[in-house]
Amino acid sequence: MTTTTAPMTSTVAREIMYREAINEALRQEMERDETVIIMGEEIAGGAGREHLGIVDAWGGPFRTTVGLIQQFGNQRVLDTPLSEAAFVGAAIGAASTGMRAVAELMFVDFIGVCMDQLLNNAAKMRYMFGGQVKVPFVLLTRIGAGFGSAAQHSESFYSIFSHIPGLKCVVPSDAYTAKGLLTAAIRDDDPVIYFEHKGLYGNRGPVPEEPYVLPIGKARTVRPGSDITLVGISRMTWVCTEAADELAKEGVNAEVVDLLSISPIDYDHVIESVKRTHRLVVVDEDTPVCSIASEICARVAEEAFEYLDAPPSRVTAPHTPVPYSRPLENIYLPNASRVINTVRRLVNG
Amino acid sequence: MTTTTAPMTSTVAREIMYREAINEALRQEMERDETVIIMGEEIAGGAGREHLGIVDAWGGPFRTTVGLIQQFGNQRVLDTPLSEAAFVGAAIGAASTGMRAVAELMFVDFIGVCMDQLLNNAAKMRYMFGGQVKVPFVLLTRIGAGFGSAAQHSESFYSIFSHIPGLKCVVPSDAYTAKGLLTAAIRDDDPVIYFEHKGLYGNRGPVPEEPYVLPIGKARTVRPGSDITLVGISRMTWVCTEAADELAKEGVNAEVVDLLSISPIDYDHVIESVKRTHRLVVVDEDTPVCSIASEICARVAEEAFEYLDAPPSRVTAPHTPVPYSRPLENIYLPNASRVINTVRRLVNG
Amino acid sequence: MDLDQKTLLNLYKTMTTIRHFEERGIPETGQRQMSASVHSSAGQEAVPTGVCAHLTVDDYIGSTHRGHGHCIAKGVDPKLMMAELFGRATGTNQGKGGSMHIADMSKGMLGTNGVVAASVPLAVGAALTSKLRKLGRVAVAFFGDGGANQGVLHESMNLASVWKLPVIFCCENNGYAESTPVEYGLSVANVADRAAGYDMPGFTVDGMDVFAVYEAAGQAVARARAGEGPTLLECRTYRFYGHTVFDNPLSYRTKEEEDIWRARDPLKQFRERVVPEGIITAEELDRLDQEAEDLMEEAIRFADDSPMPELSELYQDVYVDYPLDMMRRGVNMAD
Amino acid sequence: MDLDQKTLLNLYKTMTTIRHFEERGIPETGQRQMSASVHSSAGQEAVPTGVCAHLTVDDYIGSTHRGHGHCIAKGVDPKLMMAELFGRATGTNQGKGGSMHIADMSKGMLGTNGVVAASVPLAVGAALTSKLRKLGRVAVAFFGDGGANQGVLHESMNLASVWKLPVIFCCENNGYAESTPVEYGLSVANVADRAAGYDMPGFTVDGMDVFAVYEAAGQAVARARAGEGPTLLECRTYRFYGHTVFDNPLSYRTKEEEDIWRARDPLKQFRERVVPEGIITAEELDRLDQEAEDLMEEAIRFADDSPMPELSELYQDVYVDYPLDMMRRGVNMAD
Ligand SMILES: Cc1ncc(C[n+]2csc(CCOP(=O)(O)OP(=O)(O)O)c2C)c(N)n1
Ligand SMILES: Cc1ncc(C[n+]2csc(CCOP(=O)(O)OP(=O)(O)O)c2C)c(N)n1
Ligand SMILES: [Mg+2]
Ligand SMILES: [Mg+2]
Repeated sequence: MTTTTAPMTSTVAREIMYREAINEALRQEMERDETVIIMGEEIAGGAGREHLGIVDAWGGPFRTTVGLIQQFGNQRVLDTPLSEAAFVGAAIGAASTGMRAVAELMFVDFIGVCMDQLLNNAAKMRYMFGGQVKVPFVLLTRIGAGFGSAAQHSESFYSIFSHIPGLKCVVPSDAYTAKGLLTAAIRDDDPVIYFEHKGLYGNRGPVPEEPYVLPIGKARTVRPGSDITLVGISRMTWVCTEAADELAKEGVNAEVVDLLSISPIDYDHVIESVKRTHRLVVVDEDTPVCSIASEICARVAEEAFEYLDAPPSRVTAPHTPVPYSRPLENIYLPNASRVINTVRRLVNG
Repeated sequence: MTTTTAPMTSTVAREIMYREAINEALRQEMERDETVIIMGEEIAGGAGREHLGIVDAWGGPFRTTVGLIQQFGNQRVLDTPLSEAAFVGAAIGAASTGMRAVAELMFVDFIGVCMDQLLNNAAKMRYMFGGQVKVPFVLLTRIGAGFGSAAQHSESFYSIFSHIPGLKCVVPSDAYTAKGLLTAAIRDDDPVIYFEHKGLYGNRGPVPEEPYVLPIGKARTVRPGSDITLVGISRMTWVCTEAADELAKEGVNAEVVDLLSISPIDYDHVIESVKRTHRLVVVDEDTPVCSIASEICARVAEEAFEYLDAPPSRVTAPHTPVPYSRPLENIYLPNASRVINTVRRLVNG
Repeated sequence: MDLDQKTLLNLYKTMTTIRHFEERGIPETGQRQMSASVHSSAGQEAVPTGVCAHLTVDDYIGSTHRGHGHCIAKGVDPKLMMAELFGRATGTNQGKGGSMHIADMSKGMLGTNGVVAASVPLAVGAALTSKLRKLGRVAVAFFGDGGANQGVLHESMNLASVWKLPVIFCCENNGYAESTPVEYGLSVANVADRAAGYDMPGFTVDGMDVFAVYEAAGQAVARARAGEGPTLLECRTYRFYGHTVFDNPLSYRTKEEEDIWRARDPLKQFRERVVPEGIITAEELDRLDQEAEDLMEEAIRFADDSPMPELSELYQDVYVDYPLDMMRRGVNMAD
Repeated sequence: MDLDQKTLLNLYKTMTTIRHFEERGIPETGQRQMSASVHSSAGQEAVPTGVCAHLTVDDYIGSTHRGHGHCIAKGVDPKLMMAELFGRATGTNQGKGGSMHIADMSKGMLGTNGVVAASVPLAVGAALTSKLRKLGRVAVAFFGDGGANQGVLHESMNLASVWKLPVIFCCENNGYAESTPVEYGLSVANVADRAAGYDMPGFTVDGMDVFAVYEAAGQAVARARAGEGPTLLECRTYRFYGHTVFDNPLSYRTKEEEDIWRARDPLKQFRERVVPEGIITAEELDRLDQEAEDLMEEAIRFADDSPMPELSELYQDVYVDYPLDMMRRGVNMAD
């Protein structure tokens, strides 16, 4: 990556994985502030089996919360019954009475069982109550297809949360942004939905050891360019850079913007880029209708109309559920060749 | 209204209200097909009090289902406990085993308590099951601000449903379309979300007595024009015509398209209009981010880029919850003057 | 009766304040805000009164769409509530919430709530805060007989029991969810019968009798404070008016039934208990009624004299911090 | 034992088929589809077997993420299931659903389901269809001990009781929700203890003993068919392997515990019941085992020989009817 909006500290030697960066941010914030608590299904695992020497069966299905219970105990690291509406609601209630509460929804696909608590309580309490309350609540959840897990365990779906006034939403794309945005989310006084991508957990990258905050609402340019702006979201950022590498061979110099935050969206950053490149493709793993991709294309068309040399365009998943069979799932996912084809059409067309 | 995509029968003398049109469509479809059932909270009212002579306390809070229980009995017109997840899920289960099941969610704001059933069952079953099943399920629900009902009883929110692959969504704007689209929705073999607007229940208009179907996925032009295309959704269609009347006095000839269906969206119709008028404003009562308004602006920018003489633009609610106090709610709602200002800006350059 | 004079007077004062708020404030609100979203709790006063009498200002409650009584019993100022109902900037919520969202965090009042049973897990979360931070506070989650059939209640009762949280689940069973009789919607005789399924005590008490509510709530609150976990307390009560101001309750219930319950008016019953026994004089109670009446006149004046919110309030407090430009999208192009 | 030979043989045949499907099919699937989303029900065979033995092909079941056993017991062809797990066009769902969505509407199998307890109201809806259309069918809603704490289950039990629907709520309590022990997540001793809260009978039976399950399920099904309403049937069972193929169960349970339950293997117990009494010979059971083994080889061959779905299938059956152009938005610009 080339530039970031937040300064990287100079002492970055250490590389860790995305999943470890998440864990580190949680750990450091819990060390720093004793009002930070975390709850969810399986976040420690084996709950109530301390007497058998079991205190942390796996630390979350993706090991993002491993070890927290050993360090902070089962009063701050709370395994829950399989009851998302109750514990998400309880986390919101705790957040509005003095805690900084983090809750985990195992997969974003399950959001429908606890949506009301987010939509009608977390997102609206401050407003409805006339500013009386802060809701420093973070929902950690997981997105992403490509794992042979079919229609109910592969969604992205974040556009729905961006739509909801009162929520903030971030989509970290690597270990560095994972840590910095989670730190920011926990310290934020508004409810934040934090989308982890299943396909990124194993990715390694340089991450400062000390805590740091990446501001919510700031995009970053991960590859400068002059011919077209590719906006990536979460894992799609790397699909964009892959496409950009390929396009460079053809003499097309693509700029890649990593959105990082989808509520608020850093339009200053995106529009500044488009005003230079005159072309836009948004690459979004979510389905297309009323998506972040449509949102960005619409706003760029509204605000940078005079600068556009080609239609603002989208590469997204199709308007279908996620199929199980691997060959179908492969063509479901947006990929570099699809981005390249779109760019060629816009640049040559 | 000037043209419609579905022919209006010649014998339209009778005028009825939007709410009556809904009731009539339900009644006629239940007469026509004995597999049609309807369930929800309060749709008859006073449930279980037949022995006291109470069989229909009010026929729904907005009287849209009044009288159905008298005609079809309490086996086909089912009042439910206050349990949306269960009865919406049960309606989907009934629909997938041979019924045509209609369920009512009293206000769209409550969707979060039963979202999972729509998202993971209704929308995906057919696909996940490899086409084995049809889900002729209709969810009736209500949208719209302007009634002093604050943040949890005033949402529009339909963009979220348009986003979801596997659902169809319709937004009738008057009595005529209310009946035709509900008839279509009930006869449709896919799940359809039918959005009633609280502000339209009392509107009267000509409605044929016999059953008729307005095809889902077809928009209509309610006012032809040549200078700009205004796309309205539900009640916003009439905000557009109000603005168009005013604009006409200034010599601006606005075409008003009533979207009627937001999944699928009739892009042929919208794009054909924009190709003639070269300008677009979408007027949407939902909040702006990842909205139908963004979707349409994005797609028009993608497909009719060369035809556009001005940025495709949106007039929507702000990205805020709905405030209670009347003066605030008044400025929350999109209105004709906001549309007019936007049009002026676009037309004058 | 082993309650002291002061407690008794407070109980009555709370009840009559609620009654007067409902009977005076709701029609006045109707004239000004013209909204159906206002629900009277007249008839049900004994429940919030008997329960909240055991709470301090630091304890928490979560409430429902029918929450004026909960607010008043928890100590929220009726003047500020009236201003809220009138949509004024001086309201508890600066006029932005209205009847269904009245909150006063300074009083541990976590909000009335427009979604049935939706505030229940919030109260559970507040109880969690209390437990983790060792604050010694309890939380009461009020909900209705209709709310008893919502999934989130079930989950919340299980969770509170698993975590042994200091919560009282207080069901105001007023016989109806809108027009749906509880005998239809509830598959079991009493809501409290479900307590056993969560390994917590369950009681059904006469919710028209403030003494019965007071006593049962006292046990539940004591249990919660002692760290012994949650209780499910069902109070059988009745709303004297319609679901909102708009419906005619006689379309789903009978005059005879209404008369029976009206005869059990909790304020009247209170009088009949304390006056003949000479514990409190009728005059004293009359004085409290008069005070409540005066307070409502004052509240209405206060509210009417208060300004409407500034229009810029539309964009305030959506977030603590967010770009105004993004909130005004869809609006600012047009202004 | 008052079961006839044929019934007995069928019970065993179902159990051994399930066991072989899990033990053979899951590793093979892992090699091909490389997905964590496959859950073995080995150890739990007695539950679907004992329950579904009372059902006809027209009855309905709703199932869970751990649903292979339910499918096989309800008569779904293991060959087609294997093809589904391998993602083949010949699968029950044409390869588009996989293990967590296997459905066979022709067998009344309303789908395994990846969202915990989400299929419960579907089964309630199927029971409603049966009741309204007077089909005489019953529906079984399978769910786990984890699922017992989901709100939708509570709502569904209440609804089924209110409407007196022919549903059996069958909880497979295998002691764990992923790694979370039931004693932690469930606030009450038995899931069946919650039945009283919905005015329905509740039973807890030994889910490792197919005869115990068979008997209790028989009563529940009879009650449902007689129009007397729902029953909650909890079967205490155990899964022999991890939650999915990826976890190590010894990170949350002990070897001793596993051994105790392994010793209660439902297939083994069945043998120990029927062979010594001379009701069925060991050879006959061996033959059924062998048949199941052969069937799995055949199923794997069938699946491997089957084609993958056509790529155009991506857009098929999202809807009965929808413009392709809208579904291909975000894709077709690029192709
Ligand atoms: C989840 C949800 N569903 C439906 C409604 C509409 N609604 C508002 S109040 C009400 C009845 C509530 O009954 P109950 O819980 O008994 O409270 P009561 O009105 O009797 O005080 C209903 C159905 C709602 N607000 N929320
Ligand atoms: C609503 C929801 N929350 C969480 C999950 C993730 N998850 C899948 S299976 C499972 C445990 C289920 O436990 P149980 O109901 O006992 O079934 P078992 O796996 O033991 O068969 C969890 C938490 C899910 N699929 N759905
Ligand atoms: Mg009630
Ligand atoms: Mg289990």
